[in-house]
Amino acid sequence: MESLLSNFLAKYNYWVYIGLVMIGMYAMIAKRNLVKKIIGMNIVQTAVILFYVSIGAKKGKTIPIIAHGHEETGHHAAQAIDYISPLPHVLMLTAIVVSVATLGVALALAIKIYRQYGTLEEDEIALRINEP
Amino acid sequence: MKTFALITVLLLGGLLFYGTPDFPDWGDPASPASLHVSPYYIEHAVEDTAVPNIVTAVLADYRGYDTMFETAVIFSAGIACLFLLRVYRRKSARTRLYRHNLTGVTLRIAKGGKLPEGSAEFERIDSVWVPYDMIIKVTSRLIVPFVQLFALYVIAHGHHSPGGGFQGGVIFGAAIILYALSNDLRRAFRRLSEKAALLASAAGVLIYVGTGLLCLLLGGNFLDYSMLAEMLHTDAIMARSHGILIVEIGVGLAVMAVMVSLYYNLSSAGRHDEGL
Amino acid sequence: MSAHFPGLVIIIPLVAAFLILIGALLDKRLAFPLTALALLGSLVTAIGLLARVMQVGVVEYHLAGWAPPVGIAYRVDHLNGLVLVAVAAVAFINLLGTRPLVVEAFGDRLGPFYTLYILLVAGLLGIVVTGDAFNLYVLLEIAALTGYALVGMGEGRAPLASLNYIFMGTVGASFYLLGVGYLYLVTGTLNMADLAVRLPALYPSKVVFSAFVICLAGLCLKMGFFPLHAWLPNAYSYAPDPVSSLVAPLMTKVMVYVMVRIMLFVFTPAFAFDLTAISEPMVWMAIVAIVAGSFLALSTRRLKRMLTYIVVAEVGYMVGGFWLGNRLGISGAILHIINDAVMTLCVFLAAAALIARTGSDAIDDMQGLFKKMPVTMAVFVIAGLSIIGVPPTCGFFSKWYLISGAIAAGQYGFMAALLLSSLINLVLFFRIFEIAYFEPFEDHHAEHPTGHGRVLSAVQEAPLELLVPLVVTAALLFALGIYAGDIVSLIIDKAIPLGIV
Amino acid sequence: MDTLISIKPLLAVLVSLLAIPFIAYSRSPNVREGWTFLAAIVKFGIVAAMLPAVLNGMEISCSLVEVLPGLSIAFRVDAFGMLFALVASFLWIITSVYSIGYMRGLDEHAQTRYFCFFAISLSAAVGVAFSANLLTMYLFYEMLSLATYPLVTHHQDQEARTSGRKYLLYTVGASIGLVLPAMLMTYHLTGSLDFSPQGILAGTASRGTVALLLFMFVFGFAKAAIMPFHSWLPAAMVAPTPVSALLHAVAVVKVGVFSIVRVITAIFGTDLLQTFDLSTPLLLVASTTILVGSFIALSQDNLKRMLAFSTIAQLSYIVLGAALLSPKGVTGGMVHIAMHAFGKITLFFCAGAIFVATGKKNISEMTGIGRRMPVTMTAFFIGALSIIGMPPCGGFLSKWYLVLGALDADKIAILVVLLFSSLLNAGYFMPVVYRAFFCPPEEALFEARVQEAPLCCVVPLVITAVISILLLFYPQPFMNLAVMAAAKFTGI
Repeated sequence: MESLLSNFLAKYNYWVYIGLVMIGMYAMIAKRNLVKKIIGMNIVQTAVILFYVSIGAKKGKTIPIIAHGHEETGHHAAQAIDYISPLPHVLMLTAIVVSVATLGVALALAIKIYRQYGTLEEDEIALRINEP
Repeated sequence: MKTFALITVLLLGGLLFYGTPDFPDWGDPASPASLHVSPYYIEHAVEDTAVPNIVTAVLADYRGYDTMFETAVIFSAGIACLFLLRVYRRKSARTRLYRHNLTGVTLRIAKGGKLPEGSAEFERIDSVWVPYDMIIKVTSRLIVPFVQLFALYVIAHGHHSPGGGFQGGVIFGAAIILYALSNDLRRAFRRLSEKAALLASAAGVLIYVGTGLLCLLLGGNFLDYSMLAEMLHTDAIMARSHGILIVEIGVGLAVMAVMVSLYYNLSSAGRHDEGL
Repeated sequence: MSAHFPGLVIIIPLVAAFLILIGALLDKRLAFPLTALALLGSLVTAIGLLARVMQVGVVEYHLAGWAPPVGIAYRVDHLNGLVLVAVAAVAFINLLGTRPLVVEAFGDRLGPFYTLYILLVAGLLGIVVTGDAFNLYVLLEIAALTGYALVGMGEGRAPLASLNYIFMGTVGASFYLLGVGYLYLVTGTLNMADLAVRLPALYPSKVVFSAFVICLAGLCLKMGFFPLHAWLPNAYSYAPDPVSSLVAPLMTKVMVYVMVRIMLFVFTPAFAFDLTAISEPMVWMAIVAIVAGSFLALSTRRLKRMLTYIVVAEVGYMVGGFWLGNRLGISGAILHIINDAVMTLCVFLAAAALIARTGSDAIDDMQGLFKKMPVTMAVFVIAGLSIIGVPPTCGFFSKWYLISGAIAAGQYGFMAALLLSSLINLVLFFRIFEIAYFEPFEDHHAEHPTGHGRVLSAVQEAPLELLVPLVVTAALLFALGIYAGDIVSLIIDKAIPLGIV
Repeated sequence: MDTLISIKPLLAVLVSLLAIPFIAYSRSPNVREGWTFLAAIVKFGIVAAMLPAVLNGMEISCSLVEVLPGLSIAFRVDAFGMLFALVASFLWIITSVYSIGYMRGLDEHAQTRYFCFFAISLSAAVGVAFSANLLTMYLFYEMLSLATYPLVTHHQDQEARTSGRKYLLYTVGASIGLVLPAMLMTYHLTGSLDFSPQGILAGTASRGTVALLLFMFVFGFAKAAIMPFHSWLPAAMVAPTPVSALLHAVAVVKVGVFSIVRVITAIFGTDLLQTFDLSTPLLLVASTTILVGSFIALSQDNLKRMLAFSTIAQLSYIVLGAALLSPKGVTGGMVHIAMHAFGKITLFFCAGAIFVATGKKNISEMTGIGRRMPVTMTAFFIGALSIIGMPPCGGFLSKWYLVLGALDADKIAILVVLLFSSLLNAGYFMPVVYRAFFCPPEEALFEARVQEAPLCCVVPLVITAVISILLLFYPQPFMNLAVMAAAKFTGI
């Protein structure tokens, strides 16, 4: 039991990410309003970003900028151990931009749908589609 | 529908949960992810590219190709919104509101009638009546220049502190959007027209791809900045650092332009006459 | 110069994208020639690259001069060399063919349209050629994003269909990203070749298995594989005609290629086929996909919707063929990627020509078209025969490999599904040929002017600009058929890792 | 036997395809018919040119393109292929003359399309005859089904539509549903699909799979109209008569039977069938088709439907002959291809001539027609004799060999079936002839003014009638071709 608890506590970041994915997916599938679905989609993307960033984290280590001052003479080689790994951050910069882009296009389409049907509720849209 | 959603979500949660026992602990320095490629970046970034901020080094040099496509994604999002929403044909005859500057009287002209352009006393206002509010206009007029200045700082200072093209570009875009929000969209158009925004976004990404092509033409692989060495009269390492700076500027320009054109299209739903 | 081919294949269309937009701001008419030039350049480079791969074997290209796993690297082998040429060719032919339709549908926004068009093609080419898992995600997003925008501009329910396409597509892409993240978590690298080296030691770990399942689920969603295909019929049938004849042949086939690439070269057949007991259920799901796709196609009376259901069934062919696990099945699946891209292009272009002329998408409005539009209908017949699987055309030969693979693997259910779907395709197409052949033409514009886009002019043959690509594609169907054996023995056989018998 | 590499077989197949642009874009109908006629003559000339080489044991082969590893689109002319090609191309000449008369007589619409698709179907038929492996044969088999669809549905009315749908469902459906998997299984088992004298399946599979493959092939080639898959043939009678004459008496159905015999002899091999004794079920299938076909023909009133059912029965003679696995039986079967072709085409020509001249279709309306159209009806009589197998006509020869074959294979039941079915043939032909000639004058339904069909129709049917008589006395090309083929296949 004790190892289970410590195991659980050691990985609490991943439970948050799994929770977020589930919330996002639920919103996307269950909600009827289109904008809520878009928000759900964004939650899923953010959850994946959180997962990636938590991969690179190292407890008690500093951000990956090599400390330097103008007067620094000899460059002592930077140890990899005392900086958090930069790669996930680079990847997630890209993923954030992707989620912004998708959000932009989704909202543009939502505007187009609103202009066409006058509503963003899926049930009303379904009604308005059937009668010509 | 809700139960179906619940079931799928629980199933999905189970699937994600299935892998977690073998995850390395969170923040554990010896996790495989931080033992393979990251150490190389941390140890060699400064020697290779003379850029202390390793994230910018990896972002613009080691994995610069990813970031180029990143800018292409943001560019295509801008073009997509333009393509989806833009309405060119003047269809409906709309009622227009004009305010007489001296007296503050509002003039309502129905059926699409228009006052002669450039008449000094009258100034067109949004049909959704916006109260004339001194505080917002004055404060935004004060803040906007400083925000833009800070944005340029963020772009330029990406080497040494957290920042870079994307962040700087977004801040710069935010400045212009703040200006458009505080005044009205038409004034923002006079500052940065739609055509200028499109040109700037294309130019920004072209800077990025252009430097890559330049390296290709100079004999190296695509995006290999060390090829720019003799052009920039520096050694290979500094050439990489300068290459990263040029690329960051390109990204900043592109992201700023796209953010602004996204706002233009989304706020006016493509008609480009009245915004939020 | 030829050393840079892997990079150039994508850089040419990418640079052209921005030049097109700038050119279009100056003068709208500049957009098309620039796009055509860029795609032609990219096609020639792709062919040059394939030729070089066939001489030299695997071509490596290190982006920004950094060797993998530090930098991003391209590893072009026979598999993606072949698919690259197919994608470039299909995109180029479609561009030439649909010019009159595009000018009529998007006259006022030619610049943005062609920019999105070439960005979509650049994204697809990038997906096919890249050797880095995360770079593939970025390119996936470019192709998807431009796809959403192009689909969203259709008639009627297109924006709603495109929004659903966004939801499903983003979930698919996020799952793929999650899968790559799980792999990165336990190996630390993103380069496919490096992953393949480091993964075998970790096969028993649960993380690798859940990465495998999540990645596969994401790709199935993007592929429109049967249970997850809900977005495909709406998205492709409500999209404007020039867009659906670009998106339908390419998007799903490139996603199948990604599945083949990841299962064979990242998870390696040892894991994908032997350790995980997933090939059997995947073949059964493929059977369900084929049968369901075919019966759904039977149920609809609208031409484009029927063709999209056939695309769903064809995805079942490829996935089922791949998961048979033997060399015949996999080469059948890869050959079908090429054949199906060309077949779908041919049948969608012909459908676009018919719909542009008759003004309506319904099958029942296609009376007397053999007399009115003989060449288009002749090409439609050839494409139909190829989808049914009649010998000289390429459809027969990919079915040949798929069924031989099924027999070799003892999966007689899959063989029966293939034959059943060929028979249903026979009924589907001859249902249309009967209407076009027997019922006399009567001009039904007088009664109800259909809203499906203005009809170019009175019903007569499609414009010459659309006919030439149609005839070229039909000839390509025959050529691919005749040289199917050579394609398989010279290229595809070398693409499949030796471990597979 | 050594093989001679030459381009002739390819030319024979292509000549009618190359003529299509000329036929399609000729200015006047006469020029169009002229081209068709010329194409037919040239095709027959090429085929005949290969005859002497084949007769003294040579096999002419020509490979086009290597489509799959170890499999190529290739032609190989052997005795059996030559026999069928000779019959098909010779009868095309006569049918093209006949169809000029028929189409002009009824001034049918879309005649250019008719002649073009006719040329395609002929090239496909000859393609099947000369194919060297199962893949090429399957390719031309499919091409033939698709090329004949517009011919069957020539009248473009509702009835033509339903019978066209049935025609396609049976032929293309059965070939995709049964022949394709069987071919792939054979390729999987043996690694090659080339026709070889002793068959390629020997020793590669168990009795069960061989039996399954055999019946998939037999029922897959639905064009042979074997019982469960036969109902498309009577429905296809809705086509214009020259189409039914050449295609549904000679080209299309013979392609089906030719493929079955080719598969039995060259893929399975006679001794493999012997060891697994699969010939009895095959014989059972063939004889049921013969008997049931003949019984149905008895009850038919429409002349063309009766001829259709009689064709179904006669085709199974050929399958019967092959299934007997004795040299005489196989020879009898193969010769029957030629004899039945000439006999049945005469009968169809007569049916067409009667329709052109009087517009009558049903037998009940044809009492006393002999007085008005003596030449047609005598030709009808000769054709009927040949089908029944009476001495003055060629049909007797093939029946003779079939009976000998049955005796060699000491299958008495088959002997009974042969004789009883000949009786049945007489049963449904003779009433037509009797009513035409020997009815008392007052019952004759025809006034004086009804006279013979146009010359273009009468001359071809006279020619074929005379040939079917001559074939008994000079069966030279077909007989020794058949004997050679039979000798090669049964290994004696």
